[in-house]
Amino acid sequence: MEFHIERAKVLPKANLWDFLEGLRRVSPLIAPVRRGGRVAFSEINDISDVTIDYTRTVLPPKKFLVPYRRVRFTYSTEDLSFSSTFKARQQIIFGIHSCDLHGISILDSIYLKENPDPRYLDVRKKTVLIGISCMPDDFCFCLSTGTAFPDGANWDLFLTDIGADYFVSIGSPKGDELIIELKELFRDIEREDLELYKRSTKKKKEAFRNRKLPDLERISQLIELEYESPVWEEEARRCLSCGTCTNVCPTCFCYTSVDVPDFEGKTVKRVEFTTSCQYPYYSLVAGGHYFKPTRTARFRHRYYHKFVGYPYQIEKFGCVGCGRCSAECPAEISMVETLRRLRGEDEEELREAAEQTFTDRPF
Amino acid sequence: MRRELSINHLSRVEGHGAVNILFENERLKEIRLRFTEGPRFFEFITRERLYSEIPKIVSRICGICYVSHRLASAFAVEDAFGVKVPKTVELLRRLLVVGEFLESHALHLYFLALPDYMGYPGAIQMAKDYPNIVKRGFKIKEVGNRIMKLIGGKTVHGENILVGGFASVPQKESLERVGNDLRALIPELEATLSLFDSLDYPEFESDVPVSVSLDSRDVTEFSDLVVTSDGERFTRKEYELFVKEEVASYSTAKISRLNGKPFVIGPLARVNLKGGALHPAVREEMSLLKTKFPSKNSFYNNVARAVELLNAAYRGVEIVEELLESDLESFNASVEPVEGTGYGVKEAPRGTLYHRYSFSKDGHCTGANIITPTAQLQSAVEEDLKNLVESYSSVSDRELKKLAEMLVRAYDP
Amino acid sequence: MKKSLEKLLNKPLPIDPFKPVRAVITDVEELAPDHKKFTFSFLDEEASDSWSYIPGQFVMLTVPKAGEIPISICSSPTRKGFLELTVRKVGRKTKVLHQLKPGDLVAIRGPYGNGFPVGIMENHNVLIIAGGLGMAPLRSLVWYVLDRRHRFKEVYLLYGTRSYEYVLYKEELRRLREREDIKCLFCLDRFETPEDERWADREGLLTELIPEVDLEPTETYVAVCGPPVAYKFIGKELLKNGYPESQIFVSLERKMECGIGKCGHCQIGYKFACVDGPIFPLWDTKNLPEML
Amino acid sequence: MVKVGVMGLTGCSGCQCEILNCEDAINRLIGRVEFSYFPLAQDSNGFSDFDILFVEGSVSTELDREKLIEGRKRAKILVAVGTCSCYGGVQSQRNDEASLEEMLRAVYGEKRPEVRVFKPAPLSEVVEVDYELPGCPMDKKQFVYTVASLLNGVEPFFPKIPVCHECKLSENECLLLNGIPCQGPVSFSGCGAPCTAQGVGCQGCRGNCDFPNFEELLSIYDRLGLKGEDAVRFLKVFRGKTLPKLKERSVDEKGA
Ligand SMILES: Cc1cc2nc3c(=O)[nH]c(=O)nc-3n(C[C@H](O)[C@H](O)[C@H](O)COP(=O)(O)OP(=O)(O)OC[C@H]3O[C@@H](n4cnc5c(N)ncnc54)[C@H](O)[C@@H]3O)c2cc1C
Ligand code: SF4
Ligand code: SF4
Ligand code: SF4
Repeated sequence: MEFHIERAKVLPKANLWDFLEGLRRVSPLIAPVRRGGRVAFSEINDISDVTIDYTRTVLPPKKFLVPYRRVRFTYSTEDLSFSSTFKARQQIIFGIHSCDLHGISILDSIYLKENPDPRYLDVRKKTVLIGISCMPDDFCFCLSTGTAFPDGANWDLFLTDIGADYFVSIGSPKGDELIIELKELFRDIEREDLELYKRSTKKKKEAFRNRKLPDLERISQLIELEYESPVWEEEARRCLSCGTCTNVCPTCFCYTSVDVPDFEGKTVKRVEFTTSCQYPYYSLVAGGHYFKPTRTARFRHRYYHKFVGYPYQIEKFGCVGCGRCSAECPAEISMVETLRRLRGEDEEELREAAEQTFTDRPF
Repeated sequence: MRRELSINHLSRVEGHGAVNILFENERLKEIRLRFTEGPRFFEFITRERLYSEIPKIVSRICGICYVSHRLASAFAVEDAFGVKVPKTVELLRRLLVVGEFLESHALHLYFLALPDYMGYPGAIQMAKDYPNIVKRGFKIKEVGNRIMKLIGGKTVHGENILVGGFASVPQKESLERVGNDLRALIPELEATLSLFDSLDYPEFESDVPVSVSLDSRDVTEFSDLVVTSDGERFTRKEYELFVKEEVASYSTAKISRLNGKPFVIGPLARVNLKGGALHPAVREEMSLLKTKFPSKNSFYNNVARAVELLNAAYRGVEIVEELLESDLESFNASVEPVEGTGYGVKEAPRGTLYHRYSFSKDGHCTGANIITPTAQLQSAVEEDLKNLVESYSSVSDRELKKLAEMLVRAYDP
Repeated sequence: MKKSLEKLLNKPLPIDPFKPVRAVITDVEELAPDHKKFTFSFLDEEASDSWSYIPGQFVMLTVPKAGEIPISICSSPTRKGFLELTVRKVGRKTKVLHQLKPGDLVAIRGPYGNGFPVGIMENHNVLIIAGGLGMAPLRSLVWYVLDRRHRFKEVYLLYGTRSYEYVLYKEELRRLREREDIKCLFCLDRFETPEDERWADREGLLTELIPEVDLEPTETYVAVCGPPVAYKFIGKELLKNGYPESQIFVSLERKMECGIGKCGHCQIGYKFACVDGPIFPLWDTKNLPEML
Repeated sequence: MVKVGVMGLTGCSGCQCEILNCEDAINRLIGRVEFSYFPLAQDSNGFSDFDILFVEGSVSTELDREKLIEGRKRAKILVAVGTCSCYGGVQSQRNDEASLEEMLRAVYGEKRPEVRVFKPAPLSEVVEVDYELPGCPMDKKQFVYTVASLLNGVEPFFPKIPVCHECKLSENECLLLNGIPCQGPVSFSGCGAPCTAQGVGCQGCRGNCDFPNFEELLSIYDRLGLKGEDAVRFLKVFRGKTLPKLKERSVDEKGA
């Protein structure tokens, strides 16, 4: 029986390094690199630095779309002419996990839907996103947030590990071009590949079995209704307000801007830097009034924004279940745990909830 | 008839010093060098602190020679607990010292001392007319700073210099870069040496009886032994038996004497005592100098400093090469507190430095003593000043003041 | 790829919404201690012509060297060719702004925010309640309504502040009071000087003026702007007097960096003060946590 | 010409050295700025009027006090540089544990120096301070930014956010999660987190960030084996009296 699908290919694992080498010939390549105990997305000079097998990076690939510190404009104080030397470059980001791809589509909505930011759009147009499948660890809860798989999102290629090969889904014309460019490395898919591909989906879901996953059904309403719940204060008591949870989050976008003049007072740089709703100054206004005065208020705000604010603004949760905020929190506060406590779930109910999340998800 | 000369605020020295010269009936009656720097109670604030906090706290004794204080205190703690550090740690520490000497000596030579000899109030003003010379000073300092930042984490008070070693070590590529920086610096340092050799120093002969230095090849090596120009040798444990401190009511720094006599430490003392052990290339360079060592003219501390700078760079290159060949994986020793006392000595840029600490069995400091170069130099400098005033009794007050300032500065107390 | 995302990514690069246009200060008036009114006109004619706004909207004003601040527009869109902002000196950037003089350049972008729902207010009574600096955005509404007086029914202005010294737009308000087509009721926190007494109708708080308003509440739209603490009490009093909560609009302030929903600072509950506000119906204040 | 002074009180001169390490800035300032007082770097230090006066070190002697008060009188803007001048410095860490007499005895025995000395105090206890640039030593970049801002008549902007911010954005592993006591979550950032990048816990040399949660941090320390007084002393080294009394704080006091 003839079996032929153009929207997917198979990359034998042995060809992966040639594939990466090929990508690097096309444009600067960004990929996960292991350094000491951590993995970080970095620009690749030597393909052998790339790590395929990682669970999560400290910072999401967001930093290559929206740098944490950026100069928006330079202006002259004499005639107040604003100029920017910004120019997006072509880049390929390889090795992005499904949650982070979903994170990027959230950023897309934020930066591009209303008052689109030309700079982000420019970067986004010139960036190729190549995802790769992964297996969850104890912090991941992407199954609850509906982001465990890269269905219909905004990526160009997605590599799924099917044993000896990668099943390569093609998500965009840009992705297709890359495949054509390097076609000698790929082969067509066969029926068995598709079977293995389907099985890999199941395998990832299986990995979440017997795990505490938060149940996100009606979570928006729940957070509103439980606004005064003592859980917030109890959890916030441990919160250090260090901002790590938001700094590592693939969907957080808050920033502060300052104008920095030079010595001569001739030119001024307008610098934007990432900030966090967990910092008191974030909500400080004239008269020393804090709109989020207590640690509890700030702590709760993050959850509120992720699960109530984002859905209102962009019709998606602002959390993709990547687990970074919990894995990196110095006080070991866990998002899953907080949500679970908020819902008042006990162990038993929780397992049931986990089963349920297999079948239906809010988004 | 009384005549009093006073310099209330010595400029271009680190810290706060003042000099008072009193004549009675045309004869020198009294000379006082005072340090008016506020006390900072280091012997007190280290108490009850955990041993691991000590280097961090005493680092703040001096922002220029902090590496020396950190290392001397780490030596003392390691001595108390019987810790042996791995070879890598030793090498990295030595490289740190290279950085420290580059920074400190360049700061002193170009920014504190040189303006005197070029006729400027300071280096910032001098930069207008001699941009290249000042730039050279900056450049040497910069390399020193880069080394200290690379290994210690910060240019000043790097927190990575710990008891037992380091929390992390630089990558080999960075070390290679340091090696290249140092090699590129050598011509600049040779130029520095010939510049300071060529300056006109006042004629002067010091009669401070004894010079003291550690018994190491040069400052980039460590030693537990102290040697003096009298041929005396003693260990770091015996330091306080030989060097006695007393409180002078007029100064916040304490005054030290060796066997009851003033003694000198610092670059000139070191080069006089151990000059023969410097790097061969430096010795060769020295043989071409106008200045001859050993020298009794304290102003030649400046030339000695330039000699040490060049030597530091040569040694630095060697250390880097050794580091590149060694295994950078073992960079700290395990430290288990035991009850006891430990001693640490080290050659700081301005002279020998001594730290002693006692610990309880859980590693809390129960007593401390720190003898700084400044304290040890005080009586020697006073002695020198007396000598200077007597040999230049005929010059004007203004000139005498100037000479006195230059002399104190030469010690960089 | 999802259709929505595809659409977003395929758009051509828009003009930079962060880029301000240049304006020159034409006049500076000291209104009260630390309060100054600045008048601007745009350098670029095109910008000047295309500039239109709704009362209650704000602009992001670049104070050269210091940074950008959100400031409500206090002039009315019915009067063209210039723009007025009233600024209180509270910190880093406003301090620098207060040193600027006529002829100095600034840069402005906007207008931003939703503004008051002037369209649906038409053919109704309008009750304007201003506290302190809240008079600034409401001045825009006052002149808008007065310049299109025939479109509105009864108009009331309630204004309260600390003392006569702090009354903004003194001369203008004095003339307003003489007009027949707007009823003015003024109060001051405490009478301390004879001037205070001469100027105000009453000593006390704005809430005490509300019962004196002689309007059919269900036929009335209310616009409120003042210090955040006042809203709770004013809101309560208005509800007590029968004004429907969907017809009461308040203007809220938050810290703001961008004005266009990108910096996050101005979040009020799930809304952004900059794009979903700064004018909110009172109903929202019940449902948006930490609104007040 | 803008007149700038750099004054050192009781400290280690580390901050003044950092100023001298700003080669680029100094070169660019020549011609715009006159250093009319900078004893560490030059002679002829007229005590004239200053547009900006930077002061390093804590107030520890009568002379310090006099110099500072005189400096304040003559300075339009007074900037405290370094942790000593902002909070008192390491020398003040045991101010609350002993009397001056005990401290003196520990160092000098029974004799006393002639100069009158005090317990080391930050500048703000003696005069009004316009801006504070803490750090041991202060950060060069912040110094340059401050000078540039002040020359332009703008106040510098330093939100007191924690060191974790800069540490995380440099993609370091969290040291607390790796068993190393770190003060990042309670310390004022701006240094670029050089210590944590090297695997050394932040030592808190820049003092407190806004509303620090010391209690939780102490319980984390406790889990890591840094217990009781040792943990408090660890926090105290640079904070001195700015470390609040820990037991009395509760979570919902303002900003807590
Ligand atoms: C929609 C909107 C409209 C506004 N309209 C006016 C107006 O018409 N007239 C007017 O004088 N002010 C108005 N403000 C407030 C004004 O933006 C702030 O006073 C100003 O940004 C303070 O800047 P600063 O640099 O001088 O103060 P900073 O030095 O930044 O801070 C001084 C104090 O002001 C607070 N502050 C900082 N940013 C804001 C902010 N965006 N809003 C409120 N407080 C802030 C700080 O937290 C601090 O307490 C408005 C604010 C918003 C959000
Ligand atoms: S909130 Fe936490 S788990 Fe969710 S996306 Fe952000 S970092 Fe990941
Ligand atoms: S408000 Fe907080 S949680 Fe939301 S995007 Fe901003 S930093 Fe992230
Ligand atoms: S990381 Fe901490 S100790 Fe290190 S410089 Fe910064 S504030 Fe100081």
